[in-house]
Order: sequence, then C-alpha cells, then structure tokens
Amino acid sequence: MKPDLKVVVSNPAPSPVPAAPGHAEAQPEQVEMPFAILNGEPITALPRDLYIPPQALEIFLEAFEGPLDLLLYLIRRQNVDILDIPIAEITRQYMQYIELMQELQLELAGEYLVMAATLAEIKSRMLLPRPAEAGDEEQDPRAELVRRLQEYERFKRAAADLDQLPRLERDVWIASVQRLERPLTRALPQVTLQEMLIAFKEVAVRAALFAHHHVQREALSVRERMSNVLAALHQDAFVPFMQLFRFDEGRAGLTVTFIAILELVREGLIEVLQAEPYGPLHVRAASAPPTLQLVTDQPAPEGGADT
Amino acid sequence: MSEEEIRNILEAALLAAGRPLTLPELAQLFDESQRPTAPVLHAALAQLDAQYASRALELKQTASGYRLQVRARYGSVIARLWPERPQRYSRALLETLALIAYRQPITRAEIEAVRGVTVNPNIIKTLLERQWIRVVGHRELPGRPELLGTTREFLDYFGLRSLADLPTLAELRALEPLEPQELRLQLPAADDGEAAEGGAESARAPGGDALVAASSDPAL
Amino acid sequence: MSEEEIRNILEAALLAAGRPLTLPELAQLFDESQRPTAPVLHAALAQLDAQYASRALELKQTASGYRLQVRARYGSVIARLWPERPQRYSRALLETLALIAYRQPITRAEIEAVRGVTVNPNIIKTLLERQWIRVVGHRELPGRPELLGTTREFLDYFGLRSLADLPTLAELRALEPLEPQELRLQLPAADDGEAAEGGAESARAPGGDALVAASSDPAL
Repeated sequence: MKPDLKVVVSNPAPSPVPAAPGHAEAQPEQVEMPFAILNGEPITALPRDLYIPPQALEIFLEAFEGPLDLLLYLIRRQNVDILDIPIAEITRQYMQYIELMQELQLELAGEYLVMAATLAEIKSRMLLPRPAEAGDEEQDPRAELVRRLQEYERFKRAAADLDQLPRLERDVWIASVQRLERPLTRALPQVTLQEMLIAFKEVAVRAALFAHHHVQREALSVRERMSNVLAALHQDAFVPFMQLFRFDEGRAGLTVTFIAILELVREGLIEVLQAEPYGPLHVRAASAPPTLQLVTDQPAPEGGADT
Repeated sequence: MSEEEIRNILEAALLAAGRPLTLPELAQLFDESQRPTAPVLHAALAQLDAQYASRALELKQTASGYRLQVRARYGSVIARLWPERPQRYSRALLETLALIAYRQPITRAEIEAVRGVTVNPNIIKTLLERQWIRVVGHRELPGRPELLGTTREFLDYFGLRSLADLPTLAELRALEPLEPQELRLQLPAADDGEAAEGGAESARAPGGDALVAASSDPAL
Repeated sequence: MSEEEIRNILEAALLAAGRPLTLPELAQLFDESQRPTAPVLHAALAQLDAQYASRALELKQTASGYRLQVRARYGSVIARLWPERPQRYSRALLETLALIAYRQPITRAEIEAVRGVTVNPNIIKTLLERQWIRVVGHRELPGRPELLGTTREFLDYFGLRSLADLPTLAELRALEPLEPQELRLQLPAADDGEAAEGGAESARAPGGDALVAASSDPAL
C-alpha cells in the first residue's frame, strides 16, 4: 500500500528535550512521588542491576497510551528523526520494555505484542538485500510504521493542543448577573375549550355523574339562565317577575328562563311572592328558610310553559 | 496591586460567580501578601459601582453579599430573552371551572362534593380575577355560601354563544383524554394567539360538531 | 436610540442571559421600530469589546453566539471561588476527542486504528454524557458501527466558533529515501518557515472542506 505522504521539507521541530512519556504534566496527581524518578535518565537506560521500585516502573509503563506511544517515546529519547528510525536499536529497546512488563506481570495489552512482531518483521526485512531501485519509499520496510507513528503523533499533539484551549469553568467563565424579578405583566394562561371539557369529563367519570345525571343541552342553558336570574336579584329586594324575561329572546328563551326560575325555586334559591291573587309576581333571592309560595299552574307569559 | 487591578478582580469574581459574594469571599481572591484591607475593598467596590453609573449594570449589596445586577430600568428589555412561557392552569382549576359551567349555580362545597377534594381558595380567586366566574347569589345555608356561575367573558373566551353550545355529558364521553403536555408541544409559544383563535373558532361551531372536529384535531 | 444605549442593552442582555446569544436574539431585544441593523449591532458589539480592553471581561464569539466571559488571565484568581479543582481529562480521552473533532465522522474502530489501542467504552460514554460528541450516523459496514462527531456544546466549551478554529494539525512528512543524512543536508533550514506556513494554510481551510479531505484520507 502506498502511504499517502506529502513531501514536506525538513522537520519542523524535533523537540530538543526528549519528551517525557505522554506529557508528564497530564497526570501529575496520581503519580507525584514515583514519577520524579522517571524524568531523569536512570530508568530510560534500564540498567538491569539498578534497583527500580516496581511500582514506579509500573506507573511509568502504564503512562503509555499504547505501543505507538511507547515507540514515539523511545524514538524521541534517541533524539532521532521519526523519518530515520534506527530500527534495530529501537526494536531492541522496545523488546526490553515488553519483557520488563511481562516480568512485572503487568497486564499487557495485545497491541504491544502485535507491535513487537511488526518490529521484528521490519528489522528482518531491513536486512534483506534490496532491489536496485531501492530508495523508493515504497520499498522502505519502515514506511508503514513511520506513517502510523506520524499519524498517531499528530493526534497526540492535537489532544495536547485541545487541552490547552481556554476551557469553560477551568480557564474562562461566562459572565453573568442575577436577573431581577420578572416583570409584573404576565401573559395569562391560555385554556382551550377541549382542555376544559376533558377536565370535566374526567371529574364526571370520577364522580360517576354519567350514571346518575342526564345533563341535556337544554338543561345547560337552563343552568346558565339560573345564574343570570340569580345575579339579577339584589339582596332582599323584590324584582318583578316579568322583569326577568327578555321578550326579544323569543319563545325558546322565555321557556328557558321560566324553567330556570322553577329550578331555582325548587333548589330553594329564590322566592316567588304574590301579594294578592292575580296580582303581579315578585321574585327575590331566598333569605329565610325558603317558603314555597309559587302557584305552580301559573301560566307563563305567552304560554311559554307548554313544553 | 493597582486600584484598577483590584476592581478588575472584584468585577471578574462577581460576574463569574453569578451569585452574591461576601466581603470575606472577595478578600479571599487575593494572595494573603497583597490582600486589600476591608476599607480598600469597600472603596474599590464603590468605584466599580460608580463606573456602572451610565450603564445597565449596578452593584447591589444584599443580605448575602455584593452582587451585580441589571438595573430595573432594563428589566423589561431583558425579559424579551425569556419569551413568556405560557403558564398553565392546574387540572384542579379546569375541573372546578367546568363544574361551575355545567352545574351552576353551585357552591364550593358542592364542587368539593363532586370532585371529592377540597377546592383551593386560590382557584376560585383566580377564576374570579379572570372574570370567568362570578358570585351570583348565596345559598341559604349556615354561612350563606356563595353560589358561583359563569360570566359573559367566560362564554366569549371560549367562543360560545351560550352554555347550550357546550357538549352534553353523553357527547363528552366521545372525547379522547388528552395530555396537556402534548397539547403544549403542539402549540409553540409564538403561535398562542393563533391557537387560541383557532380554538375559539372551532368551538363557535354548534356544540356537537365542534367536538367532532376537536377530536379529529391532530393536536389532540 | 443612542449608541451607548444600544451597548448598554446588549451588555445587560449578555450578562443576564448567562449563555451565548445569537445576533438575531440580540436584535429581538429592540422594538421593531428602532431595531438596529446587523452592521450597527456588530459595531456596537465591537465597541463593547473595546471597552473591556483593560478589564477582566471579554466578548467572545463561539458556535452558539456571543458571550461575555472572564478572561483566562483571571482564571486562576476566579478559580479560588470554587474549591474543587476543575476536572482533568486523561490523555486517552483527549486523544479520542481530538480524533473525533478532526476526523469526524469517525467510527470507534477508526479511532483505534490511529491510536493503536482499543478505546475504553467509558471514554465514549463520558464524551457523550458531556454532550461533546454525538452519534451522527452509521457506517455501512457489518455491524453498522456508529459514526461519531462533535457538537455545538463542544465548540462552546472550548470557545470555538467552528471546527475551522481548531488548532492546526501537524503535517505528515514523507519518508525520505534511505541515505537520509545526505539528503537532509541539502535542505536549507530557511525552508522551515515555508513548510510551517503551508501547513497552517491548508488547515485553515473552512471546516467542511477540511473534513472532506480528512475522511477521504487513505490513512483511515
């Protein structure tokens, strides 16, 4: 496979300081004490006879984000360009780490072993005599590895850059002030007829109104008229019976009013009084315990009561 | 540390905190070695407030400390950021209203008897304020409880010519229950005017038809 | 309406909102009859920012709009208001996030291919919970793996207006033929600048293009 690499001149910045594994500052809290050892040479040189606290090594090794990260570290430590990896040496060092991890019985991710195999393979291919047109990058056994290392490194870098961006509630804070009370004028809640009807339906179901009552459309207008008649009656004042009717409503309206008055009488909410036989009827809101004085066969005006 | 820097730090803290800060809290912002004294802090806060004189901000000292707030004069402008979420009436209020409409004239006790729970006086108050109900009389019982009925405004609001336009109980049976939440989702705040209008219109149709239309309404 | 009054209203709104506000939202603050045009609003915002030059505040434009924030320079002072240290994120999480940001839409397997290790599911979970990433689709492969992308919250959190504002990615360099020593000697150091420039330019391309380029990258 042909690596899709742009030819860019020279290396922008091989960091002069061998980068500590994985931006040591990224995890200072967990590793404060033992990590101090790791910034110096002793560990990286890996002298077998030098005692290194196993915990320190463990933390050191675990600081790597994977085989690519470990390889990058080894390359940087050698202070060589990523494009010119001394594959034999890097492989040797890599294997040492792997062995060390195994010795420490660290849980070794499978990726580390796969990389070990890859390195061994590249190393052996480097030893093979190469065709005349050697130099073609396609022929360089390291090409794929270099591409992967570079690709990983750029995102390792990008992650560090991302971490450096001013971040909310770490570096910058949204400026805010407290709001005063909300303004006094508030929109009144909107209600749809359906909402109210549903509410009524539910309360009706709960109260078993369906079972015991038969509310007719006619009855509704009667109840409405009951309210109107009641509201028209002033406390303790007599109102002429005829005044409760509006003749422009026609026969149906008069009927409704009349039934409303009857219903109000029945519920004891009004009193209908007649001073003398065949004299004018007067109505008032009930005050004392209601006394029914209505002459029930009194014809309604215009014969509206014949329903 | 310059006076300006002290002011900047105080302002930064008050704006970042978004809550009142006490004088000790403000003092804690500074390293002990260069911590301003209380009088210096007071002076800095006063200067800060003076800087806001021509602005929409003001420094306010409350029981819990100092805080920055938007001047009341700008309150109504700022309020536009929070488009009034239409408030909702409670189920209890709607049931009470419906009972008054269907069973008027009716006393609170009678409403309670049907609903099986006491009626919060605030509900009656709200309905009276909204002028949807009125006291039409009193029942001649101990305490002379008020008899409640609906008003002309009630009919107008719901687009009814008269209560007879309301469906009968039998017709109500056909109504599907609806979730107020759902309804609200269907009616974005901006459309409220229209929605109310539409509702009124359909309700203006003869009772039965309106209900049929209503239950086939996708909003239900 | 005076320029000062416009600035005051904008400042009050931004501070009262406590979240980024878009230009249309800001325009809504004014009555239609005296609503400033977009250029006037832009100018007022610029003036506002200029006023903050010597202060702890700054106006920042992020993906969701304009916000007023306390400058990073004052961050360490302000942090004293909150005893808990801000959350730190592991390298694994940041690398995963970087890959999603620069290479979106991307599957977990593709992230793993670049990083050379498996991605801990908790990392994806954390990123999703923080609402920095979201599932934007599925790749039509066996198992229909999820394609991950970043969110507006991600941009807001990191103070970015768009993905194009992300720091530029390092360039990949070609593997030189063997005998590299010799070759490198022939390259004058002065070219370094050019190389860096070229890289920056290509990465400065608008987010969309960069992404198309990225996803067609055979490296994946």
